[in-house]
Amino acid sequence: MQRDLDTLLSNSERNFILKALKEEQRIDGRRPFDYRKIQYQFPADEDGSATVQLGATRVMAVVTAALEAPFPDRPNEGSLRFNVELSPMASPAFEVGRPGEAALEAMRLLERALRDSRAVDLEALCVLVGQKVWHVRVDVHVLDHAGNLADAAGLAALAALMAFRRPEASVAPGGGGGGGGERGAVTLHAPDVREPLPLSLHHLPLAVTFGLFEGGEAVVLDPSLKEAAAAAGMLTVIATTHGEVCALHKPGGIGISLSQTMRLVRVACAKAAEVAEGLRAALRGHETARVARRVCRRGAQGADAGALLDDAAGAVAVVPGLGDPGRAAAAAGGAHLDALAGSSGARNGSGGALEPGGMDSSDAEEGSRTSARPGEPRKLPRAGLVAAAAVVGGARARQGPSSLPEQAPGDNFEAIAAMIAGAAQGRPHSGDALDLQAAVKPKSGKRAKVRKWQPLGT
Amino acid sequence: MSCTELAGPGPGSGKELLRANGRSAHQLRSMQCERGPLQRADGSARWCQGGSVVLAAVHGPRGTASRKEDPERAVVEIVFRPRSGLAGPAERLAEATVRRTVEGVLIAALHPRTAVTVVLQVLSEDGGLLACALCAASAALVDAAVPLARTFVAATLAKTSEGVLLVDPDAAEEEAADAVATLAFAARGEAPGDVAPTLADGVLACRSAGPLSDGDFLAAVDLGRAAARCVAVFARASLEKSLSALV
Amino acid sequence: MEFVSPEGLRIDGRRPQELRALQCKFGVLSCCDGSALFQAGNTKVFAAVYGPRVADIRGQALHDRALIKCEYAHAAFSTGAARRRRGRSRKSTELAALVRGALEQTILVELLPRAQVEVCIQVLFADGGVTAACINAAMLAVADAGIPVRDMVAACGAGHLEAMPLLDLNHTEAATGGLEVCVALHPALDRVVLLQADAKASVDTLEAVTTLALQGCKAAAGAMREALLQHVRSLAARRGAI
Amino acid sequence: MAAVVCPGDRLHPVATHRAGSGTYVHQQHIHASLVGVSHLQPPEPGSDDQRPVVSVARSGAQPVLPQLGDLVTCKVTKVNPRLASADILCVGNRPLDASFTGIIRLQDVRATEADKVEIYSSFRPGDLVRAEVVSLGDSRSYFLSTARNELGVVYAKSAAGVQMVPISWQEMQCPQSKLVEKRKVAKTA
Amino acid sequence: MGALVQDTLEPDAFRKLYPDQYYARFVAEGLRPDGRPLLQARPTTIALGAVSAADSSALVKIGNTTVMAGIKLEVMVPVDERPQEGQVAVSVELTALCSPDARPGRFSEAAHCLNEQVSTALRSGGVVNLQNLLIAHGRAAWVAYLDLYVLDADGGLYDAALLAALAALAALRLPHVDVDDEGKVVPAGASDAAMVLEDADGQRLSAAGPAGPQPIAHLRVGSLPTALTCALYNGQLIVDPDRDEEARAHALVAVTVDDRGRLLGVEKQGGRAAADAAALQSCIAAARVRHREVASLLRQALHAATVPGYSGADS
Repeated sequence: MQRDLDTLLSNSERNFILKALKEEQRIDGRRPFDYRKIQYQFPADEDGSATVQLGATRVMAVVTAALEAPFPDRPNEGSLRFNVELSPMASPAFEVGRPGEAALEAMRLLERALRDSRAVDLEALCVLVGQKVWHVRVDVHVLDHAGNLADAAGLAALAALMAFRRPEASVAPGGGGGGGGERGAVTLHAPDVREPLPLSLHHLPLAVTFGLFEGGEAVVLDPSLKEAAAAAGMLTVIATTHGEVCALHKPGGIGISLSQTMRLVRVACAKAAEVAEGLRAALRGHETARVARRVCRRGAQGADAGALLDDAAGAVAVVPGLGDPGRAAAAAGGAHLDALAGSSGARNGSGGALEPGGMDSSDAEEGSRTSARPGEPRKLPRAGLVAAAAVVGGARARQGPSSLPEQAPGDNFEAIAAMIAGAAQGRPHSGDALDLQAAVKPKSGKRAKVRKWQPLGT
Repeated sequence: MSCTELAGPGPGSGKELLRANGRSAHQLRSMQCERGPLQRADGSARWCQGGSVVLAAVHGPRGTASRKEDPERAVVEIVFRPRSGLAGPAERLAEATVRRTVEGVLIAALHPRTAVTVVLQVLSEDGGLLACALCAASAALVDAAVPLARTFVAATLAKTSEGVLLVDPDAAEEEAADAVATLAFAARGEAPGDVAPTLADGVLACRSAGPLSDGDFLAAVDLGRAAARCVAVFARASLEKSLSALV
Repeated sequence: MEFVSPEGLRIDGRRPQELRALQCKFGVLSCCDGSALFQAGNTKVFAAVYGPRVADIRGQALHDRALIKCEYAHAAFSTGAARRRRGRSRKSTELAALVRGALEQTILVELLPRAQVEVCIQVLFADGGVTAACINAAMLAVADAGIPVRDMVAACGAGHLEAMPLLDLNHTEAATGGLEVCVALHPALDRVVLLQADAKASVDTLEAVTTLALQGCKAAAGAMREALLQHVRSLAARRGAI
Repeated sequence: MAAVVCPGDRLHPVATHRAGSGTYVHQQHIHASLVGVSHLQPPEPGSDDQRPVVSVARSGAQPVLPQLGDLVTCKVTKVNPRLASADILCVGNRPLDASFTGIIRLQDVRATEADKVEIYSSFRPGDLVRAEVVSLGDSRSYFLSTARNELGVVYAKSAAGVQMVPISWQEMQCPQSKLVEKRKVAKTA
Repeated sequence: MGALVQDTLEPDAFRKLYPDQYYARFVAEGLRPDGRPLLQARPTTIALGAVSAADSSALVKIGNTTVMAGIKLEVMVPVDERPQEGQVAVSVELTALCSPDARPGRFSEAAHCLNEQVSTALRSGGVVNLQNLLIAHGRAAWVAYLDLYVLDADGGLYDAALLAALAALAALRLPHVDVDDEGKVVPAGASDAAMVLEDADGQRLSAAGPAGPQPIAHLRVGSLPTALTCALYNGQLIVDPDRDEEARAHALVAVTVDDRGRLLGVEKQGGRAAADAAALQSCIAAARVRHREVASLLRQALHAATVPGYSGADS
């Protein structure tokens, strides 16, 4: 049946995996103690979400926080909750509905790694004792399941918690309001007023999973789906970067000797440090991009908003068939969509209108990568942060159709998007609208997510 | 048409109505479509509409539990998962809307007793989520090579308190709007090699919430159709690009 | 609080041994095989019957008799008390089991091997005597569905307040926590199908209250029988069978 | 003589009457088990038992059940290499209230060259089939047969969703796409 | 009579075997199997106060479709962000009675959808001004738990559910209460010894009960949104389809309008047929006609229940 899909393996495949392993070979070309390639993605414009790709396994974690009353038994602590959903998106073997055994196991593992090991300082989440604390929730979405969910989910959750920023909250002195309301007045500061705060993490626990074969003698790190199906058992070690072990998890399967276990724990500690280093580097890249954006936003605020308005008004895309032709023509350089949607030569026609001026395609390419994966460690573009941000915006705006052929295989269609959105040469197109938003109307520049945190009790 | 007046100063005035995010009233946000990002699914697509991003995965047509199957056609199952938290009534209504829309274009009689499952995962939300989910579902169904009579595209409109119709609103605009409407249209090329798909005359799916006058609503349908046409052109171009790698 | 006035009247104006006004309606729902609405005073209960049909889950089917299933739910606003959370509580599971027990003894289950009869009960307003009302509503729906039964089953409650047996307690009377019994009876066969008593009481009291409840059952059975016959007559007249 | 009765009502002693449908016997008496109208039928003239039969009929008509030898119309729900399953919808021209499943086994599809029959080229899910009840089958389904000229598929839709027209005793054609599909076609008068 | 029974069997068999053709033939004649013309809605009744345990209740029947709405009022502390507002919490349940597929316990997709649709219509129509539910700024407000039970599901559930919700809200009466020094809610004008609305067990004394506070205020509803579901079938518009017709329809369009002529929602959840502007306009026109019928029914019902309730857009 379909539901056995993930664990189904033919005998010859199993034998092949085992035989290759005897020669220290794995079917995807790795050595026994190699991780698959780990990639991190942090969305540029939000705090608290991370996508981790471990080979083809892809997991997204989203951190959200709400300021509410604490649990009565722990009045001076916030809380940390994990929710893992194995939706059919990741694998046809997963079913909709209540979390199954696998999801519960993954959830429990995250709790052991990040909450029970006291990795996150919950007392620091207290704003007003007994009244208001931060309840932090981590939703882990498995998007693609190609083996070793435990490590990928742990890494995604950790990355999201490290990238998470919460608005600063301050308590008004005096505390007592009117009448019987003894609730203190808690003020939340918008992110553009006070820098949002990161969570304080005492250590970085990482899950390292081994697949065990042949009575525990043969071992692979980071087993793929097929290896997991062939394995006789699994062992997950949760280790910190300082060589401490937070938890061991061995769900069933064959038993292994103590000496082998200790050997694997040592390997796990070394690997955890290695992986954490990559994670830190990715976060540094994300942090730089974040600062660059903030500086850009501040800079734009200082600039003449009126001028920007005029500039932006120069080019607009008009939805065809509704606006009158005169107005569309007035849109300087804007791709008129009637032309685009016209029967023949559509791309050539509009391409002419959008021919980029003065920027070669390699620059545009870099711009596109920057925008696509801000989380990747990368060199800072050009001098100064303000300039850097401007270049990013400019490059993105300028990629016309001419940069299409060089684009990464991710099928990033921003160029066509720009064409449709009607972005013109040299002006920021709507992809940057979020930055511009702050410039044009500073008060409404908050993101939707942020708007949930409104000042309380003021 | 009335909506031209509604959209702000007339053509001669030289000043366009500008939104807080620098767009004009009839301007869509930038779109991205990544086809086949997932390995396990039979088909998948990631659709970005400005700040809203939805990942869609399609499984099937494949066998399903016998209580769900239909002896004469393939059944459609939709799973809509929010970015954080658990699925509630809003998500279930979105599931129903996407399901009926997919049922409208799927050639279901070809695969009796099977199910086509579409899983939609919100990666990031900033307005126009239903339209984004519909587009992602459409792209993923195409990627999965499920037999479809047509594809479909969708667009979102918002009517501001000043009575202006905005195309493709972001979350802040949706929040402030009097009414929001999502419209989906079936699309297909009318001739081989057609770059610009033709949209069907009628509305395939529609959901409006908030007070509107009849005129506003019909104007919104027209405007939504025009906006959806832009989306269809983009979807087609993105599809051709992804297929060109195969040829 | 005084439950029986010196004139011998209860708070809702009844005499101690008086039933509330009963009302029975049939065929109130369209998509089931039989349905009924039973009202005793304010207490209002819908029942629907699906079946007999092949058991949903083959493994549950019994080879020598029909499987009786019972679902019970009450509206969140059904009682005078604060709004209760929905969902199956222990009490509603217990009620469903009581109704199922009464029906299993009533329906000629051995005539319908491998089949399933499902009874769904929805309480809209619970003003005392809910168990009895559920059983009566279920009986009427079963009869409406044309499922063969041994006999009618009619249920009625009675209680003991202020040293006096009272028939068919309403919510206010029942909330005192005194003795309350619920009896279900096959009137033609004269067999007690169900007897349930809460709170402790002397044997004499129990006997007095139970006897009163039995009389209530017979009265209720009469009313239900009359309503059923009336229903059949009107149906038959419409079809021209009589 | 007709009277409206309620379940449990004592009708007649067993000594003088026989229990028919809608009744049961308890302690030497016939009781009604249904709400409905009771009827007395005179005994069959030649039989040994000369007691009249008392029965209670529900107000509605008696349910229709498929009997051996009945011609039924059914809708195919499932096919596999050995048999086709179908829901029986009508017996003769009377519709059934409840749904009954029937199966057409490979050997019952047609009378001639029964060993060359393939289920897949005889029926598809959704087809309406006229068939004969050949056996009450097992506890789950009736056994049906289409092994006669006038039995077989009477209505089928093509992939395009259009009703197909029979073009031979084993082929039907879609009038829209002109595609020919194989069926065990019923010969209509 | 017997002959007639015999005659009706043929069409029954036809209906069973060829349900699509059976229906198409009717529609082609401008009629429907239940005898209605295409543009006629089913008979509708509204009964208020069916359940006196609720603070307000309404039983709505549209043909066979039956929906029961009940409102229970409770006192809450307003949330920090909205200190001047109460709440209306809608929940919808498809009871086990309503159709053979419905199962109790878990919320079905249909129940969730209805919940969202009704909440959206009430919100976007501005039916309840939440500030009217305030008792004391930042300290106490009413929360109206609006529970909808679908007792019989025979098509047009949204229309019936919205009507039941609206009728219950329009008939809702709020007890006059004060907040005493300790922050407890007491009946207005009651002496200190008067019973508190919430006692220690959370048992609330019914506002309408004999011991409850006497003065009451009606919750005036801001508008009267009603909905009409139309089916598109072979290019024809079919008003208020029942369950069987809904299953057969090529597409369904639900239009919500209110008494000020505003269009509060148009919902078409996909389907095989597309709706062009003309079809949408006919649906809207049909919804307006239906609104007049239903609104007058509702006013009659409210009047009969001596509820001044809704008195026009100016309130």
